[in-house]
Amino acid sequence: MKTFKRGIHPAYHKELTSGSPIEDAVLPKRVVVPLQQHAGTPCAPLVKKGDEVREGQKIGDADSFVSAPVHAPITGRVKDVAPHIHPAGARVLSVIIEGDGASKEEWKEDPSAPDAERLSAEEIRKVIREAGIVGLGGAAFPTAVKLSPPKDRKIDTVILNGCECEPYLTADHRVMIEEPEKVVQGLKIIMRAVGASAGCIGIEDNKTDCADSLSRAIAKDPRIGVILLETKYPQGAEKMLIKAVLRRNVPLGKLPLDVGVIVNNVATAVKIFEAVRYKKPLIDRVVTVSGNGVKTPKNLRVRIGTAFSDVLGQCGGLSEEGEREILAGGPMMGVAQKNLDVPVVKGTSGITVVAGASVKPIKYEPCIRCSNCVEVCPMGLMPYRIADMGKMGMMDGFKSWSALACIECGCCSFVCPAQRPLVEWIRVGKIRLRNSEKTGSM
Amino acid sequence: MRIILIFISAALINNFVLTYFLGLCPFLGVSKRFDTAVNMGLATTFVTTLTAVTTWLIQHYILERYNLLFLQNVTFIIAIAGLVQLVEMFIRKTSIALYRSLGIYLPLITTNCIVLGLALFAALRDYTFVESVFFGAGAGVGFTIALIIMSGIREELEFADVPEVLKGAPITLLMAGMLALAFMGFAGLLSV
Amino acid sequence: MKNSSAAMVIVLTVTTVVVGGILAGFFHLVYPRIEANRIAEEKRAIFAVLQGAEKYDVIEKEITGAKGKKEVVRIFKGLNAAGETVGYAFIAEGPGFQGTIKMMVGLNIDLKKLTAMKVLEQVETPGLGNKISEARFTDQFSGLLIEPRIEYLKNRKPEKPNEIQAVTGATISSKAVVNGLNGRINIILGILVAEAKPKEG
Amino acid sequence: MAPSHRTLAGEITKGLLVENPVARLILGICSSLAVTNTVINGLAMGLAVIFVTVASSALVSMVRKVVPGGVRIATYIVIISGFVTLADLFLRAFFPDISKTLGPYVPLIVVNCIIMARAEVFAAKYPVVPSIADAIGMGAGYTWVLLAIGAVREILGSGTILGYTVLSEKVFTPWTVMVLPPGAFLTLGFLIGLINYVTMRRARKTR
Amino acid sequence: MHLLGSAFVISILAMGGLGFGFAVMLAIASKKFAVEEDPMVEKILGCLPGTNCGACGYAGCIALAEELVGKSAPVNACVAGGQDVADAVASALGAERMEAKRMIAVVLCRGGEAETARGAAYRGDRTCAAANITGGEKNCAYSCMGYGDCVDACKFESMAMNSNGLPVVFYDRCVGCGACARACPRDIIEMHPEDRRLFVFCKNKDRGAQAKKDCKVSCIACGLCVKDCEVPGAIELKDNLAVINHDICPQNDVPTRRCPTKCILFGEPEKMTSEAGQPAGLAGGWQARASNSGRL
Amino acid sequence: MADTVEDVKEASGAGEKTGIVVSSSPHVLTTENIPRIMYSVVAALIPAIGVSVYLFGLRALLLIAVCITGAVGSEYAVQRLRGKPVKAWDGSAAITGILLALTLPPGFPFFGAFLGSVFAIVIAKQIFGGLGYNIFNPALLGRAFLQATYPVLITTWVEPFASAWGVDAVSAATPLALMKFEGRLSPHMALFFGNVAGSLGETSALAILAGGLYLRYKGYINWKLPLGYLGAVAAFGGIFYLINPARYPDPLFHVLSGGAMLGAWFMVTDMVTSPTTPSGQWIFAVAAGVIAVVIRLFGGLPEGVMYSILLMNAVVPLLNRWTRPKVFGEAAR
Repeated sequence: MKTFKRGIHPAYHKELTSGSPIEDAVLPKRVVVPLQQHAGTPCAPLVKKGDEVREGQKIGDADSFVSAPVHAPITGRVKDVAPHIHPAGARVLSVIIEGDGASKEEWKEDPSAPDAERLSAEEIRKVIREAGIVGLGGAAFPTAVKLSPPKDRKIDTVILNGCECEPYLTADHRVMIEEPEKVVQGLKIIMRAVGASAGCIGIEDNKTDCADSLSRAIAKDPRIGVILLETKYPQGAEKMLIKAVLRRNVPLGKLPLDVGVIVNNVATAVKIFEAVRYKKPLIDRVVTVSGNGVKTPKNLRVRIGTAFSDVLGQCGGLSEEGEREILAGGPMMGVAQKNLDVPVVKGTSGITVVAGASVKPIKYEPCIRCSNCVEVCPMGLMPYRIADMGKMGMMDGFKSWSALACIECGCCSFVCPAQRPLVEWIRVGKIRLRNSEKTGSM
Repeated sequence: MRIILIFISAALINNFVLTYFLGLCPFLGVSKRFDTAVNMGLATTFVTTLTAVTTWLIQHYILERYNLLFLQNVTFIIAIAGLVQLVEMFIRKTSIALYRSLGIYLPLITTNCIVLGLALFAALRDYTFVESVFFGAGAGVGFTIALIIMSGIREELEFADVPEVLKGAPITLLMAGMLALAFMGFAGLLSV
Repeated sequence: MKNSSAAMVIVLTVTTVVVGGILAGFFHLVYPRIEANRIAEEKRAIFAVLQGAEKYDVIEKEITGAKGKKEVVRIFKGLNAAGETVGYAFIAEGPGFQGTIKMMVGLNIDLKKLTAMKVLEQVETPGLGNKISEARFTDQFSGLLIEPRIEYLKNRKPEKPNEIQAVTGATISSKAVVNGLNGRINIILGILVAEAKPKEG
Repeated sequence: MAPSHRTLAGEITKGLLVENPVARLILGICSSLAVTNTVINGLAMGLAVIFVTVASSALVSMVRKVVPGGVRIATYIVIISGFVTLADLFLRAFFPDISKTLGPYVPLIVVNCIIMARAEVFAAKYPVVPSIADAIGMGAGYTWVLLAIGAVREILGSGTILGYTVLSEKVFTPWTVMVLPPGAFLTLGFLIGLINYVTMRRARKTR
Repeated sequence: MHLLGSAFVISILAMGGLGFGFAVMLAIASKKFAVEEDPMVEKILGCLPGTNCGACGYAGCIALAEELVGKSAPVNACVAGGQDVADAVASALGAERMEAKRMIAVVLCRGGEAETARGAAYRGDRTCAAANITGGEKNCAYSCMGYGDCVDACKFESMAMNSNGLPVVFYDRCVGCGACARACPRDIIEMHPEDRRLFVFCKNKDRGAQAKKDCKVSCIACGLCVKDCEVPGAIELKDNLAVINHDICPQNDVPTRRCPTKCILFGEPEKMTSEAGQPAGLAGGWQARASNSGRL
Repeated sequence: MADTVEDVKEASGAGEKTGIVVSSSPHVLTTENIPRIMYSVVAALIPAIGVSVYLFGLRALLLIAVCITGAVGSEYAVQRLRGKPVKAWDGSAAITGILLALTLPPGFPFFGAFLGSVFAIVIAKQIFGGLGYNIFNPALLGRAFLQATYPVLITTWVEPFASAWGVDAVSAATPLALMKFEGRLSPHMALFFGNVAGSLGETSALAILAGGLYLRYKGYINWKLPLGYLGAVAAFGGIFYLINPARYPDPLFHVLSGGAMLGAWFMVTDMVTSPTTPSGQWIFAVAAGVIAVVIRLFGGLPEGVMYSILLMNAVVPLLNRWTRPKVFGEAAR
């Protein structure tokens, strides 16, 4: 079976939600929409305190190319435009909207929308940008930008990422089962936008049911195929996926498009389809709420801006007393939250609550050079060494041992028998390196 | 065959640093960084080889011929000092960065006991010219090996939790002691 | 002036000339003593292995070694007060554990047995190999039969007159001594026999 | 850097601990390890080094102004090796036994970094009297470290001190390792560690 | 006697010949490989402290020495060295003496363990650099995290953590190298000329209500200090935070008097020394009002 | 700079009310931990200990106990003295003690064994900051120290079953010494089951193999290391056997005799002192195997396993540096 080199097999716990159909979450009365939910330039607010907004109305945009606008997820009144905590940890200028919890738009096939087959690549990109679509896998890179490869790069293949290799998360899994046509249509639109002749959907072999539903949706389109991959973390990382599916190596410091590939998440493909066919901007997304600390794990379709506490409340709340970590995303790469007021943003693929004995221990031990981290690092690094260098500020070594290639997938920390926070130190090192290069001395 | 054995013996089995206590000052001083160690080792090897050549000529064509063996020490050291200074000037001209990184240790090659030691040993053991050259090169390579191994270990030790009072020279000496224990395994392997 | 080439040449040359002169002077002043020390030491060693000797003659013979190298072998013929030969002494060497082992060996007059053996120089492992210098080991060589060759035993008491017991745990050093002796004895015997022949003939 | 506010006594005593050549400046390590398997060897070596250091420092200081930079090291080393040869010949003539045990390490005094370093760092810059003071201090500092290492190694390695048995074989099996190279390295390593400990504690107290 | 004489002559000839030979070789080599090297760099390097602290903005003391010799750096460029080094460099270079302006580090946060709300326990490496990735334990996203990276970075032992988990600076030892400021991932530590007296000890840009919830001593942007300050423009509100314009600020304690959270403070750094110990509550000796003022 | 792990205080009261914990990703970890690994190694050594007691009597057990006491005790003492958290019970010091004991002759005096284990822990390990930082395998360095310190005592062997207390037995020669100095080969079956003279742990290849395979099964041994080592010993020894079967022993003899088995399964595989890179591990193991055979056949000592591993320990930092895996997507270096 196809896969990439190294990597790990964590306990996936997908069974908690893989059988739960996507439910529509209760319409929130209050949403907090950060004006930066994507990689790139933050948006400037287009509304001010007291304005009335309609669901789907654009409320923030930026002139910059690498950016994506944001839209009002609910109909209501702008209560404030103020800094608010963001799941990534920073304070971000946000539009706070209060509604009645009932008024709702209907988004369906728009007869006036032109057939995707007739749209030009440029037009598709424009629709995508206006809909504020970003990568829903977690990195939240503006999709319109991703679909604008430089002229000299020929894109031959579009890969849809259906791996969802993070433990607990099943949002993509459910999307692929419940909306396979939208996924496939979305893929076709992407292929058209970048002029690719082939498309494939990479799925790990613990989701064979998705493969079936998608194959049916593809309906013998010779350009598109479903590729089954060996279940392994971090298969969903772009470079690993490209390696697994196409056996191509993305050179260090280069992008997938340098090897003629574009990778998009399956959920992103659905949003692209909806943007083109329904004229629906990105105002909601499917979020897996799971983990051993959640009473009733679910897959919910949640409006962007809904507070974590609100979402968790619809899943029966937190189950266990004692220690727990509430994560935006999955346990491997998710971000720990200390404040449940944080809103769901476009990149929030899941809310995972790790509790009880699964929470990390307090102490870590010295490295015993067991080499487990070296054996699992998908990037072929020596994590124990670069982590030490990052921690101790040995920037020359940090750089020359290729620490900047680290994708922070967390495999090394996961397997460390000494419980060393390796990824944390590598991050520290990267920050230090950035600072030292800024000031020019160390 | 014999010259190869002489080379291996000088480089590994009877390593000058670890079995004869020679060349310890630069061994302790320049083994901190791997890159410096390599450069220092190569410079030293160059000097040891040249020294073997020069001192063999002095020994056979001046000292033995005119019965001046009591001047062995003085004449050898003049030759060595001259050679080292030549190398120093050359390095300074060609690579100022290398010159700076080797710092005060470059002139110290003169006082690197290995250089004089090998000249004396070669004279004592009555090596032929070719044997002398290989002996000199072997001594230099042996020094380089010890230096590189030590620098590797010392860079590794930067991550270790060495007690404050033992940092620097003490831990390096202790390391050298442990290395010497390990090198005892080679004892009796070759004696040329 | 200070850094001119001429100054460099002059200063260094003058220094070397002066140093050379002084050393030459001093050397010639103390040379007799150094030489006397050397001879006294040689004498001590010879008399130690040849009992009854009070003076000695030196037999020098140039031989060609295994590798075609020329070498001068020195044999010390020990004479008693009456001028009679009491035995022959010679220096044997063997590659030991770490360096060369140098021994003074005495051979009795009928060239069949050793009179004694004394280790002159060795750098064997202290506490182990260096026990070859101790009397417990060297005493075994007094009266040791050298025919057909000297043998060493490990951990066993010797039974034959040409056997010695190796130092416990220092087989290599003991072996070096024995091999060094055997090799040298052959050469010495060859020379002495050749020396003796013309007289007989 | 000016020598004016330094005293002669200061020049001598600094070599004992604060700037001890072996323990603090890490110079002259080779011989401090090679000849210290007994106390007496260390003493002989120490005295020889004191003689050479003092004599060469004095001479170097005298000629410092006429030696051009290009042949500086060569000239100094010729001077040093001259004195070493004198010492060697002297030992061979009058103390043949000591000369034999010290073996090749007497000629190697030439390359004892202490002497060269003092000539370069001190004698080449200062007048004769401070240079001699400095040399005495450095030589003495070197000698006491040698004696200390020699004592430890002789007691543990052979159970004797200055040749007299202090630890009988009955109660103590000598540690052969102490007279071997590893023992020398370990002893000096710990000795320097100890000196560091003492100086660090002193520094902490004064603050 | 003849033998002695001849050996004597041979010795001298041999030695002299060797000496002469090598001297000639070296002489030629020194011409051929001659390198122009400025002895001045070594000399200047001798004047500098040699700690390679980097406060001057150059990569270590050698780099600065080269710049100084090249006249591309001012003689008082060495921040850590202070006036002594500046004078030494000036005299070595034969340049004019320049005033070395001493800089000091000011820790602009008072939110210690006692003052701040903490919403979570932190698991991971106990350094600010690492904790800042997850935001640490304190709810305030701008506050000192209290793991002491600044203290570790200080090469002059002029900082310590106090019992309230905040760093304090001993101004008798601070040389103004700025290492602590560079080490602080939240830019709480700033370098200021030593004659400044008045600082806002808060960096929180949240709205007042939120800021107050997170920390008892945060700036809530009430504007009282702005009103009290007699020089217009000396204190302004910017992003929910009072900001002092030190160039025109009168450097007195008037604006501190009505501050409800005591986040604007006045002090005399020269009196905050290591001798004075490590005060627990306040930010290392800074006062909410002048000591001779009777009212709060 | 020191590893700050020792300074980690218990988590402060923060977050106790909410129970919320924050940390950097990843947020789930393996359940593996160091004491578990260490005690598994101890468990794997039990067969070898058992055989040694069966062969050499209770004195073997006492010798092992002395070494464990010396190792764990000095680890405890140093950690207390340095004011570091005491981790003497994590099993690593116990392993050092047992391994050291297994390399000693059965009649070795207790004070020497104690001294060796103190050296192993204090100098070979704690000086560098303890577990994880040592360059050399502590047990082996302790043994090398004893070899240099008590050269006679450590080469005084006894025959198995000679006496329950082992001391007054007649001294015997190990299979390797017999091979080297007298040219006699011991039968393979005796080597395999351990009915030969030698150190406690170098007699029975079977018992060690059992322990090693158990560790392999648990995943605590990287298979490259024992395989590379034993393979190199057999192959390199085999070359000489092919050249001159009369003079040199066969490969199987090399593998089964002396400390090859113990070294291959418990010392080459020491995590701390072996390389971390896959190709580095191959080089390390194979080179050590070659050195062991070279010393056995040509060196002054009959056994080369200990020194072969120590010598390669010294170059591990260099191997790690030179054999870094190829970074994904990086052009060949």
